[in-house]
Amino acid sequence: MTPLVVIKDLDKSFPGVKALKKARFELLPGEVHALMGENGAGKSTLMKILAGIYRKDAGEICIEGVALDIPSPRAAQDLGISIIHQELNLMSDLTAAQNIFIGREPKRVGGLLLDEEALNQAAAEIFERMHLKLDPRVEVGQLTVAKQQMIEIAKALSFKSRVLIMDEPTAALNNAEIGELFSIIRKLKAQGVGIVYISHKMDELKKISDRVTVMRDGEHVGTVPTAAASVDTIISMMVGRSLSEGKTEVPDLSSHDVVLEVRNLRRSNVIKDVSFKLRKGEILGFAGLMGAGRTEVARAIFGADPLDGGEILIRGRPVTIRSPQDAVRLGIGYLSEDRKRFGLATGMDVAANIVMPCLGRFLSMNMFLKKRAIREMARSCIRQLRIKTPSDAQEVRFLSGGNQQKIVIAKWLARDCEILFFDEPTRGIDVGAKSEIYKLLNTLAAEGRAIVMISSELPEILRMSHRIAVMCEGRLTGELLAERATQEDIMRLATQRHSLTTNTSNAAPEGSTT
Amino acid sequence: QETYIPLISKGFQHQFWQAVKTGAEQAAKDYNVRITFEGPDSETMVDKQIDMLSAALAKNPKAIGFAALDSQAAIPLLRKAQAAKVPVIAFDSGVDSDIPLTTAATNNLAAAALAADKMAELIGGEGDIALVVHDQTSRTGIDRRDGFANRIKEKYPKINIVSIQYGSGDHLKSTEITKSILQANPKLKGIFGANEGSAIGVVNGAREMNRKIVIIGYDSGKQQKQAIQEGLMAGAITQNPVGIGYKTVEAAVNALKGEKLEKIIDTGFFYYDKSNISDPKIAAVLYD
Amino acid sequence: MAEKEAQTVIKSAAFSQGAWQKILAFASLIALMAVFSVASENFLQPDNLIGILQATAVNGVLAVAATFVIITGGIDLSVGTLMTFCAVIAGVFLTYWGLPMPVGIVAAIAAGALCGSVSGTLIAKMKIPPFIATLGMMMLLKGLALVISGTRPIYFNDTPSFPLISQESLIGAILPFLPVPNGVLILFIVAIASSFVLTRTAFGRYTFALGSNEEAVRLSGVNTDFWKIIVYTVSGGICGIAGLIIASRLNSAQPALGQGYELDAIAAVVIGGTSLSGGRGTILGTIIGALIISVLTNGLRILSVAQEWQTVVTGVIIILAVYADILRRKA
Amino acid sequence: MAEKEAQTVIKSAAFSQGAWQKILAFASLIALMAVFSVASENFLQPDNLIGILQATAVNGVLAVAATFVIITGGIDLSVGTLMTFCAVIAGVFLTYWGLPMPVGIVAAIAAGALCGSVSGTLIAKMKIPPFIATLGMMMLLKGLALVISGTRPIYFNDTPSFPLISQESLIGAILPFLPVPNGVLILFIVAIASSFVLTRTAFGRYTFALGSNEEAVRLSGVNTDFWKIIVYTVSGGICGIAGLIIASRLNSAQPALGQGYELDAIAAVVIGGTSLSGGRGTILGTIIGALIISVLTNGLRILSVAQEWQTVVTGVIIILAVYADILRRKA
Ligand SMILES: Nc1ncnc2c1ncn2[C@@H]1O[C@H](COP(=O)(O)OP(=O)(O)OP(=O)(O)O)[C@@H](O)[C@H]1O
Ligand SMILES: Nc1ncnc2c1ncn2[C@@H]1O[C@H](COP(=O)(O)OP(=O)(O)OP(=O)(O)O)[C@@H](O)[C@H]1O
Ligand SMILES: [Mg+2]
Ligand SMILES: [Mg+2]
Repeated sequence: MTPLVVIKDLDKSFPGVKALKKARFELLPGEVHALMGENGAGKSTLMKILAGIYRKDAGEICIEGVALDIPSPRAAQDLGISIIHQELNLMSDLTAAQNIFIGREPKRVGGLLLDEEALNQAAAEIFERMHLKLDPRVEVGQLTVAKQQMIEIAKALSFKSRVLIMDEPTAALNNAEIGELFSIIRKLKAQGVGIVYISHKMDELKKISDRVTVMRDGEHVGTVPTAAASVDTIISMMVGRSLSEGKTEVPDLSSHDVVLEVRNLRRSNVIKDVSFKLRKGEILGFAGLMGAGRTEVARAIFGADPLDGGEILIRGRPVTIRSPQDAVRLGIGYLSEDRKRFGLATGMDVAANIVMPCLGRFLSMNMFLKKRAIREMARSCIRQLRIKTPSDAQEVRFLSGGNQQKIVIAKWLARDCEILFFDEPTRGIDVGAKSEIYKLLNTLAAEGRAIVMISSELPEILRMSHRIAVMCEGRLTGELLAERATQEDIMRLATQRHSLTTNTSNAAPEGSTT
Repeated sequence: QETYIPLISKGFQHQFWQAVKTGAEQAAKDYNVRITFEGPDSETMVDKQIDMLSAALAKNPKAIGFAALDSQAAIPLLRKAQAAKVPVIAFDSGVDSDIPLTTAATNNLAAAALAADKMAELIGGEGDIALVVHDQTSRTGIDRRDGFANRIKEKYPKINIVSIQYGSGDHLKSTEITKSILQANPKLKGIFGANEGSAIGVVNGAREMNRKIVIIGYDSGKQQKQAIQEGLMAGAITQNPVGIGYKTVEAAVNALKGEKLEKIIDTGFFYYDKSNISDPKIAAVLYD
Repeated sequence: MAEKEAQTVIKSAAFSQGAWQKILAFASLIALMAVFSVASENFLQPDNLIGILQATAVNGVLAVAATFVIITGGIDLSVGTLMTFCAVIAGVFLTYWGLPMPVGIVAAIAAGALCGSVSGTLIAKMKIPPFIATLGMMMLLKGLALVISGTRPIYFNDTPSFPLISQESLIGAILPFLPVPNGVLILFIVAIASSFVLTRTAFGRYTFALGSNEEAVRLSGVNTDFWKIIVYTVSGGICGIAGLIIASRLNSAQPALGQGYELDAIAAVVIGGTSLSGGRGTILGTIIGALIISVLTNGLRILSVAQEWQTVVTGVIIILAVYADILRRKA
Repeated sequence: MAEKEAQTVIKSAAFSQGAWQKILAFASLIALMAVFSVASENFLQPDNLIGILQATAVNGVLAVAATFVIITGGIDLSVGTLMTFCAVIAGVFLTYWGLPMPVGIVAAIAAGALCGSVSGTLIAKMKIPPFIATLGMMMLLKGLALVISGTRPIYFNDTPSFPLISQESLIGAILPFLPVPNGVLILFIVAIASSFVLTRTAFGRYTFALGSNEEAVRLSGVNTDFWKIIVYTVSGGICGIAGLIIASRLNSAQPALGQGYELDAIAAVVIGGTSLSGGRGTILGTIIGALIISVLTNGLRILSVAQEWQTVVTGVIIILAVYADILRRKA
């Protein structure tokens, strides 16, 4: 069988960074080939070259045995290569259907006018195939990241390509949607489509991939059949060492003070009467399906959105929080789930982003920047979180997705808050760094900080939390003690509603342990 | 070596200034000197004109012609010219200073007063009239407005100026202004348009509104002449722009020869209407 | 800029289909008209209303041209002088060369489109920021209009049917009680056609897409450079139409006119709710914006407000009108 | 706009620290000066060079003011008329009320800052798009300048030391061979101070951050509304300084002047490489941009190029200068 794609000795440099060094890759028809590696290993870069977005510096790309050049996204499309980007790449003012078919709109009246009806129809059909309940006419800018991600997937599917590249397609999805995606992938596979699958979720590997290629620092480390390799082998290929994992010890917190209490929080119909308590030194996991309202609760407490009603008490005293500024002053930090929109000033450098919430600490005479201190702070964060960047003066948008996420975390570490909301903190982060972050969360909690961790990854919730709150459709549907909770318990509480995909109930419990 | 005399005027694109330029070029040919002619886009740009004057001085001119937008603002540079022994000839309107050797200008106040007299005569000494002026703050704008308005106030108590509006000499804007004035004042008897663009605007506006009023214009140009011939415009004041340009260069040349100059060269103005528009004396000072 | 508008937009979008919304969009305009009607009996005269429409014709057409460009997230400073340039071209063809009127009309529009395509090429291919590319074009065309015309107005006296373009009234000939001048008719035709093109054709789709996220469009395999050039070309062609309207209205091509018109045009677009950061906008909004400016100018003149106060009041009311619109969308 | 610049920027970033880069940034300016020096011996005369600097003073200061706002992703159309308004205020204090000169100076700058803070409040609190808020302010201030001054220039003849501000030469008094007028000195002081503030203070940091991603900054607990108002306030205060320079240069406050100046100021900023979409920019670039405009204007005048051709050539060269800069960054 001729491989669909053979990549040999590919080199690619960016100013100050050698992103790919003699990288190799091979994709067979009807194969799901996982591409693994730490953040910044060069996975996205390799795939962007294959998709005609970047030009290679040196090396060879063969498509079905023919060596050729892929100068533009259009050329890649013509070769039957399509890609789901790691970062969302949508036109937020256009509708879902318009986004999917941009450049390939169905026409009528001899190609003069757009056939909007056919367009929506075609999009609806794809959504149908994905079991996705979404109006094709809804404007994309109003959707949550998860739904936008589903649109990206729908768009890639609409091409009916021979090679489908998926760069972390599930980072924003929950188990139900992931299950749905996997069944689509299996169908495509049966049709002989070659799929490149990039992910940091190790459990997905075993479930979907046939072979795994591991990259490190832009180089090819090895390619192994998934069935023959254990997750630990793959991890040690990725990070060059093995990781020890263990469940968090749940300390006895009953004697600790309640630092944050929320009573009857309400905001239109996305937050309905939410109350909870958070103790000093506690990690409270917030579980729920996509759109359950966890983000909304965190944003509301943080003062990012106005509240319709409810009380917030900090250390027993009622407070009013009208803006994020008030919240930060009261010692609350919020790490947003959408780093590009809400987390980072991507045009600014690493150091500037890290010290943004705590700039006041780095001023002399309340005015002048202490540049040296800022740089030191940034460097210590870079070291602590192993952020892969040429320097603290690199603009954030040139970093790989996972490293951008680490910057957002570094921001709030530098700020040193009493109460921290982490909204999907490990989204897009590699296994090595993930375990660093878990350690970090534990340390923070041990130091007496109170943490709310919102996550759609059940294993992560189960592993990290001391206590788990589950939300559904804007309501808190239950609280579980972490020691005794199981994925099934959480899902039961979380699915007292309709999910984004129609067959939630059977796809949901498909979660696994890593 | 050639004799170079830059002229810095108040404007450039308007036909009036183009006519001044024509006159200056004519004189340049007659006296075998080289001239350049420049002016800012609008009569409010005092500082831009100063920059032009400054650049002109840097070119080591033999003499300079200058139509000041604001004479005070230019004094430091004029002093510099004086120190460099470059004779300065003022044109179009005076410079409040004794540096210019002479001034070749129209008396705009008197000219506008003549327009007022004609207006009064044509509307029978009573009724409502209005003014469409090109500029609220420039010297020519102020002089023509005040020359007209003061004469009406002094001599014609029964005439009432109901509106004075400013249209930057922009034909279209002046047209719209005229239409709103006519709309607001159904009994209006006449409008004075204080420069070419304003006057054409008034003619256009009255025509579009289909109103018969007495229109008195200022300066000439093909459309104004045509409007007078067709009876849409009663008449207009003309200065002698070609003469202004010519006299300015001539005065500069004479100054360089060391001749003594009169303090004022009055280039004159005339009222023209259908009856005398073809009169050679008038035709000579009109431009297309 | 995009970020801070997100909030408002989210809420507005929910209603955006409603007819109610469409009527409310006129609210500021109607409120203004109501005030002026009460303040002066001369305001609501049919003659005056037609006058207002006629005063909107040129700025309205220019604003429509600017809308295309602004939706792509660009800006066009050259609309005013391009209009003049096209008028001069018409003058050269008709008066200097004595060619028949249709030729002059085609020449003016073609000249506009050609200049637009030059701007578009500078922006798309040479990556010159739209502000600079169109600023350069603005100056270039301002100079060329003077050079070509010989710094003299060109009159259309030899083309007796030329005033037809904007002054006569085709509608009035059919419906005598509605003597809407042809210039206004052209404005509405241009507006309706543009609105149709923007919402119904691939070209319109790409116009919005470019302003929304150009990179994403490019990554989808669309030839963004090509479409951007087309957008500026169309915008230039529409400026050519504006050139014909103003030339016909003044029965002459005035080469010195035009600078400053770009600000009025852009203002109309922005008052009409189109965001300068691109991606959203409507022709209806632009026309309302242009009408707001005309009504305001006309009303204040009718009231014989002193000119210096006219600008003060205009400034304040423009801010208030936009604020009212923001509140309306929030509500 | 941001997206399409990414490519260029990626490549530039690597060098951006180099001193080499800083010199190259002047390349277009130096090339222009070289051409003019060869073409006319009058160009490189000390007097003329000082004339060029003096012609840059007002536009340069306004461009610095505009740079602050543009870095936040906003735009300020009111810089020109605000400058005039401040000049008039100085005139009222000094000439009409006969107060001592320092009072007049403080009043002018304070008036500028106050007006700036009004624009800032409209934009930050009432969420009015910067284009509209400052367009409104531009008209408002244009009218008010006329109203307050009584539509007449106000002369400073009773304040004999007033011309000192921009005409005399402090440097010349110390170094007689370098008679740089004080106006130019002020420009450089304002530029250096602004550059310092932008790169070394929290205020500067927030200015860039606002333009880069306002929402992310807000969610970092920064009071973005407050800082935005401060940005416009500072920008307004700087316009006040420009008002003093021009008033001193003309020895009068000309109430009708100012409109159209905003375009020159914004052009200088953009030629200097600051992006209208915000988040990046330098004062050095702005000053180079302003100098390019002045050198071009002056050089063409010195060469006695016909005025209509001057605008043509200016348009073309501005495009070329920016294109050269784009190529340089790519290389
Ligand atoms: N446009 C760019 N400019 C400069 N450097 C870049 C650019 N794109 C990527 N890089 C650098 O190249 C390296 C590889 O990045 P890439 O995005 O391919 O990583 P990745 O393996 O996809 O990581 P992640 O898992 O975090 O997505 C990183 O060091 C990154 O900082
Ligand atoms: N920007 C937005 N515009 C409109 N609706 C929104 C927006 N953000 C969230 N919503 C809606 O609010 C509800 C709660 O969403 P939220 O993001 O808080 O959920 P979540 O539990 O955090 O889920 P996720 O896993 O997607 O982060 C959902 O119905 C969602 O569609
Ligand atoms: Mg990646
Ligand atoms: Mg969420």
